[in-house]
Amino acid sequence: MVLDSGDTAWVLVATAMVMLMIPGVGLFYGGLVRKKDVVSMIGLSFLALALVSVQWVLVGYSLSFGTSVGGFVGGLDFLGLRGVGMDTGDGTIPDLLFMVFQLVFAGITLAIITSAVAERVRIGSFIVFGLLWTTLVYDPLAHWAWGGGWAGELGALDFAGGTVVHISSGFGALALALVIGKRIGFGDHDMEPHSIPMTMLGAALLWFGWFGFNAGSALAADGLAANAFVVTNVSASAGALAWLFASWVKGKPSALGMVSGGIAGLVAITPAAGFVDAMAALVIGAVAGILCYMALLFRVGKGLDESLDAWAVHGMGGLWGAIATGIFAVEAVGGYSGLLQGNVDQFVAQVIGAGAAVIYAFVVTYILAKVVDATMGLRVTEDEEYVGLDISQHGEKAYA
Amino acid sequence: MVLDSGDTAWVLVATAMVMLMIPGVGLFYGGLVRKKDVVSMIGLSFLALALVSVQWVLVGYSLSFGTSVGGFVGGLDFLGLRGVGMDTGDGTIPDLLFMVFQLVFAGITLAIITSAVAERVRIGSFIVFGLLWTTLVYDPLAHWAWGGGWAGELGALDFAGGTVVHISSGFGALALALVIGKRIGFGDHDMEPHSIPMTMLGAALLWFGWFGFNAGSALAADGLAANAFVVTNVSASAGALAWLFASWVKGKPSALGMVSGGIAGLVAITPAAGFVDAMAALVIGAVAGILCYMALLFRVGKGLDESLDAWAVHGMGGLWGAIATGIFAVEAVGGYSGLLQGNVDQFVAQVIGAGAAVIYAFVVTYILAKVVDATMGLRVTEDEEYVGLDISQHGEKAYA
Amino acid sequence: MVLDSGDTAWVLVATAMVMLMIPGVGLFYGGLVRKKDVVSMIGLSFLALALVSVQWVLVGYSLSFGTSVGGFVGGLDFLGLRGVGMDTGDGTIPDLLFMVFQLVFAGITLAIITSAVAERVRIGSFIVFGLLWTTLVYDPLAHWAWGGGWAGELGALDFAGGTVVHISSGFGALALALVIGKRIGFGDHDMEPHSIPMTMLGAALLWFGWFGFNAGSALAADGLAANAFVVTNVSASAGALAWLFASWVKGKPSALGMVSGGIAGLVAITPAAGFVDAMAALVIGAVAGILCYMALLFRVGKGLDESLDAWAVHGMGGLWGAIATGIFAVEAVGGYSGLLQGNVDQFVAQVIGAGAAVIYAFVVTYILAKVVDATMGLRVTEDEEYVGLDISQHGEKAYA
Amino acid sequence: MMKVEAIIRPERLEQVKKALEEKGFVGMTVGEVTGRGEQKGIKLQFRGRTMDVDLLPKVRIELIVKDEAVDSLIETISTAARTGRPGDGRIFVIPVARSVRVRTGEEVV
Amino acid sequence: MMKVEAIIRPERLEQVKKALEEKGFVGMTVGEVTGRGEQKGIKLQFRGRTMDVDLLPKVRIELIVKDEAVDSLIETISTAARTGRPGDGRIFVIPVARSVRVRTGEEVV
Amino acid sequence: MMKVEAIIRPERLEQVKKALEEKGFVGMTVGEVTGRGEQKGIKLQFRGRTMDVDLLPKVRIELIVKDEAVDSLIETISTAARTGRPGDGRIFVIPVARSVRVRTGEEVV
Ligand SMILES: Nc1ncnc2c1ncn2[C@@H]1O[C@H](COP(=O)(O)OP(=O)(O)O)[C@@H](O)[C@H]1O
Ligand SMILES: Nc1ncnc2c1ncn2[C@@H]1O[C@H](COP(=O)(O)OP(=O)(O)O)[C@@H](O)[C@H]1O
Ligand SMILES: Nc1ncnc2c1ncn2[C@@H]1O[C@H](COP(=O)(O)OP(=O)(O)O)[C@@H](O)[C@H]1O
Repeated sequence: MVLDSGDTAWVLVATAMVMLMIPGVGLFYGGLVRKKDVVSMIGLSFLALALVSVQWVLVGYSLSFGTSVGGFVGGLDFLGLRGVGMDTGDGTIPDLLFMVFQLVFAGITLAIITSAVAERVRIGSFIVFGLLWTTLVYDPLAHWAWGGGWAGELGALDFAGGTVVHISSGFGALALALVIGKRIGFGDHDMEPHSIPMTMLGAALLWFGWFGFNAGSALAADGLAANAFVVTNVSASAGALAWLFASWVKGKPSALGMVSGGIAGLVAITPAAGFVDAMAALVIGAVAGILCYMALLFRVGKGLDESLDAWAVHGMGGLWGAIATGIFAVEAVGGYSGLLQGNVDQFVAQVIGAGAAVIYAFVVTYILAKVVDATMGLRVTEDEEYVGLDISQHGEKAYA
Repeated sequence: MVLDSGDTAWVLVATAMVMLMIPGVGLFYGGLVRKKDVVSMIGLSFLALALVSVQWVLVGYSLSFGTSVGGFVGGLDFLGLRGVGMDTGDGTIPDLLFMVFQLVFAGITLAIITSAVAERVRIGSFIVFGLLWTTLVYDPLAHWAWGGGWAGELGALDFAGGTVVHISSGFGALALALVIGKRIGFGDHDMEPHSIPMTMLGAALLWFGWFGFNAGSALAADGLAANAFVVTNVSASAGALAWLFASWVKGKPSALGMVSGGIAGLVAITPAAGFVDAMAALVIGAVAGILCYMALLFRVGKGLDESLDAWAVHGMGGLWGAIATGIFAVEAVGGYSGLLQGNVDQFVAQVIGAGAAVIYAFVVTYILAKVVDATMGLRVTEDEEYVGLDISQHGEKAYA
Repeated sequence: MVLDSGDTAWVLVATAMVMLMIPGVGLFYGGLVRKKDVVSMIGLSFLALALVSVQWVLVGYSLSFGTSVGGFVGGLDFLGLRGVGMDTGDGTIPDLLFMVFQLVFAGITLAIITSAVAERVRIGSFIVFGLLWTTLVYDPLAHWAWGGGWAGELGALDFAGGTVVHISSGFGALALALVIGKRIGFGDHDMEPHSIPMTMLGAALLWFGWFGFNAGSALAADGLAANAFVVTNVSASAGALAWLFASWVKGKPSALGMVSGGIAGLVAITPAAGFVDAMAALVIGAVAGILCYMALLFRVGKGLDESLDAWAVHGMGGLWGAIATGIFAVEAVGGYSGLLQGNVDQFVAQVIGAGAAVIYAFVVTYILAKVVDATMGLRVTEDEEYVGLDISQHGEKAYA
Repeated sequence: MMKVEAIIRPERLEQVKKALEEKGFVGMTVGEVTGRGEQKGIKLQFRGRTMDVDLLPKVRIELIVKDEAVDSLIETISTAARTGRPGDGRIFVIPVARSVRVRTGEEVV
Repeated sequence: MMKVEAIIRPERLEQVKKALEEKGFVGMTVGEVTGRGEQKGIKLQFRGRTMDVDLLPKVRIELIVKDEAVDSLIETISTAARTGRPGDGRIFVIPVARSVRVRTGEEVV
Repeated sequence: MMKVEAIIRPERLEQVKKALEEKGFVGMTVGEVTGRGEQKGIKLQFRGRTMDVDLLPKVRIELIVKDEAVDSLIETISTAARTGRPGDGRIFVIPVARSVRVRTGEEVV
């Protein structure tokens, strides 16, 4: 097809916006950890960006979007970006642009999962784990949903990555946290966020970037993008208010809860953004805010140190979003009907797609983490952890 | 009309950029308050975003842009976004996109007004006040200027919200500050900004987002948008330098003054951005920098605790901008002539439009604030204020 | 030509993104200085933006893009933006937009050079120096490469400013540092970064904005922009990983090194972004990461206080990028061949263009700095430096 | 020689400094601390519950002075720092055996 | 009257505060410091090299108490702050000559 | 037993630490403070006016040592911390009644 400069302009920007979300995750997480680990935490997000950027142009894009091998993974057609050029394929934007738009999604997914290893991971092991994970977990999942894989064929909808990005990283984080184990002192003494303003700044960048994430996934500057944009903002807002009020009921209205709820709303609307309308987004976001808050309380109650709640927010939010897509999809928006319009099939497809991703992400991540742990050791020594990763891993001090 | 993908791309981005300004306001303000209130301050900006997002899609958009009821307020045609869809109306961008572009303007306006209640507002009361305010002050004012209301009919120009956004929030803040009263210890002991870098970061995000604010208001990616972009940057720069030098004359060149002057320049050019050229913008910005600085000194001299100077910067800057539009408008840019081109009518229309907004915003805000204060109490207790809103309202500590 | 709304949309956004890089530089640098100088450091970046914005619309644009005077500098045709309007000239975007896109480049260049005077410059002298520098160094260099000057005529390629922006500011910083001299205590006691997270935030904004910088330089939303976007990200990532590993070899993997390497990769790809492909970008970025790291070690070894490494990263990275363009350019991307495709001429042109810029920037900056130093004094007094510029220059304290 | 340590409200630091200067007490060392007194800080009422906010921010001022200056010093500080409400702080006096000026190496007060 | 200064691990502050409260020690002043003991902090092994991380974060708690309370106070703090590993901290006892409550100006303990 | 408190320039901390180590003084507690001496900090000339910048950043080092070590300690610190210009700081010596190691509960120096 012929290149559309407006669509291209929008996807260029959207890609940059999603890229900015990656350090946004780093800042969000970085504010939540202790002062002695913040450089490490933000550093992991940059590392995720850099590692995946290289992996993606070499092999990742091909594994995700190459000719399908049995619906499970892409072939090696695009290795080293062979054949991925400046001209448009069957879209209205250059192939290279589609490639890099997908790249930043892969990058942020790896950044999200660092929640599970906060304040205790060896950087060398993270590099190895990260490369394995993006190759063996992310790339296949992207292929399933978007690259011609079985889930897309089945009709499971994932507009902007509820399954591919959020379920994968969220349930991956759960597995990873189980393998690496709790931080020393977890449950015993306070591990208060060292800078809530930093986390709020991260949330601001995430909210901003998410418009590129969701509305960019229309791959065009059109009405569908506008719809995605609107429902993204509505769901985020509903999520923010819902978590705020839920925390209020239990005690005081938490500002951290409010921004977390915003993220929860953003996560949940991700798979649905091209299929539902604004009133549905209000419900999806509000439910996400409450659900993810409950998941967080559950996680804490279980004494599980999935430290920065990638599971509670991204995993559970993504799962809810995938299912909600099957409930609230309306023909008028994206051409698909959900349960409320009487289409049980769509609902079932969503459950299958999401369920498979949950299982695949959890199991494969668990195995990878075990392998890396057994061979290199995922975790720093007790002394290194006590001193903090900034000094022990990087030889740096965040604040002088 | 048919959708233009370039225009749509630009307005999509512009909307995201304006959204980013909302936490940008939070960071700007957050740096200026004491350490004990920064979570509250940034939180209020997120709260403004979330509350207005929900209010706007439910009723606000309709009250602003529905069929005019006597030129004063919009009808209920678009309640719950009924009839607001993915297709373009009489523009070149989807209706939904226009709607959400307007939404973020409403959001930031409420965020700006939080200046007046910094470090002392009860969060519950702010929620109620905020919903009332955006509904009863912002929505009518938006209707007056842009929604088919009397001010637009009269010919008063407001390209991007000098009146609707800045006069309304600035003079609203003045009224609100009078009702809520001074912070304990105001005028007695220092209340130094706890983090000037945070304020500068906020200013950076504001300056960046303002290009979306002003150039986005062209609702197209065209020459007018380019003009708006250029004059926005010129005015901001002139304002920054003017305030810097003005503070220098009185003592030392203030970096905080420089960024405040930048904001003053941005505010002042807002109503004029589609009507004046770059050389006029130099004057508009420079005058804004000095005028707003003088307003600030006046405010401090009067012992008035409109804490973070929404009045001095947004109120007075917006007022000057509205009038300046009537002076400097040139036919060649936006099709309207101002005083300098001999058009007294335009000048008069500007004064009437701005004056009405000043009065309406001040009076109605004052009444709303009084009502909320009388019923719920706008203000926390003395002990809560002393301890700080972060702990007393949110149970959170900004920095560990 | 007729205006293309997609191209216009993209360049509007790209311009805003580059503008955001300017405080991004301020934050990057601000995190690296001591607590007592951070307001000054971020302030200098805002000052660079404001000063250049005014200078550019008055004279700078004309000196750069006016009718060539002997290939050395532009004529005064566009003084005060005379004749620079909302319509497109021979491009697809409004003239005013091209003008302001170029403006932000000039702005960031002056911001980069502040590295050399960190923690010791008098603000008044910086204002004078900055105006002279942008007029007498930046404007001619921009003219040489892009405005019809001799370097462009010669065939030296500089896609987005490797020479104009980075060599000029980097080697200018070197000269400036030699004139202003070391900070008190340099080499004697530690001058640790006061906030690495702030620097990382700055790096995030730079990486984000650089997409506007490089892909925006296509001046269109097309395949070339997409290519520039992709290679920008690849080179940054390769640079980040290369510096990370290089620092690891010497001790511990430095997170600061990783983000510095990202910047090095971004710098190096800048001149090449429209001429090379992604695999070449991997090499360009990786070499840049290592080269700039070595340059930094060399600089420190020499006891040279070019404080924040504009020379090592921008100067040397830009030089490498200019040469690399001559090596790796491929016909298929931008229509030019480099050494690897057997085109020695291109390589030679690159060396001449870059070499001339190195010499011009260094020499003229040195002279300007000497002149300002001799007349006004570039540097604050010893006591002022000891107390810190925030208090002594601005009367402000960064953190309360 | 005595070290007089005063824990005061941060918002009173300026007044205290000024009062000290007027009395000729110039040298001092100041640090940020948090603290609570017998009331255990401030009690906030919150939807029927009470929440203690202890460890409120305080400023510690330390001055080394001759023994005979102690009374005047205590008087000066406590007057300037007093608001009359809980949390005003404490002043402690601690004997100092020796005091040396680094610049010269000599014993001083 | 004595000033009891305890330098403890930051992560033990809550326990220590609780233990003190139970014993009726309410007033206290707390500050952030860094420190090292005889082991010179923590030694990290790093690719064959050893790196000392000295000056680890600590919390200083100070309480002014009557002489007779000192023993109980030391006992309480050291029990609550103890992990048994290097870095647990020190408690110092320093004689206090006078103590004044700013709010009232009176001498107190 | 004595507590030796030195208020020094932050930029001298490394030198002082090194000098102390060489003399075998390892255990120490360090904190950030601000302070001013008799010159009332630094006077900046500013367009004909003079501006006092008082309360400049300082570092406080505290060491508990045996009485007999005090002289050597003072000597060591003041040599390493000295620049010869105003603001070099002070060293105070305060008697300590008891010192307890938390890890073991035993009395130590
Ligand atoms: N016994 C004590 N030991 C150490 N510090 C104390 C003691 N009592 C009070 N303080 C310090 O003095 C500050 C103010 O306490 P104070 O004015 O006594 O409070 P209150 O008015 O509640 O008695 C406290 O925050 C604490 O820092
Ligand atoms: N001689 C000393 N003087 C001052 N402070 C000390 C001294 N010894 C220890 N400290 C303080 O006590 C803290 C803990 O030290 P300690 O528990 O003695 O460590 P270790 O277990 O290594 O002996 C140190 O970080 C330091 O702040
Ligand atoms: N009388 C004092 N009491 C407490 N601290 C003091 C006293 N005099 C000086 N100091 C501390 O010592 C630091 C350096 O002071 P000093 O070197 O005496 O300055 P100067 O050289 O101006 O006399 C001060 O910043 C302050 O922290």
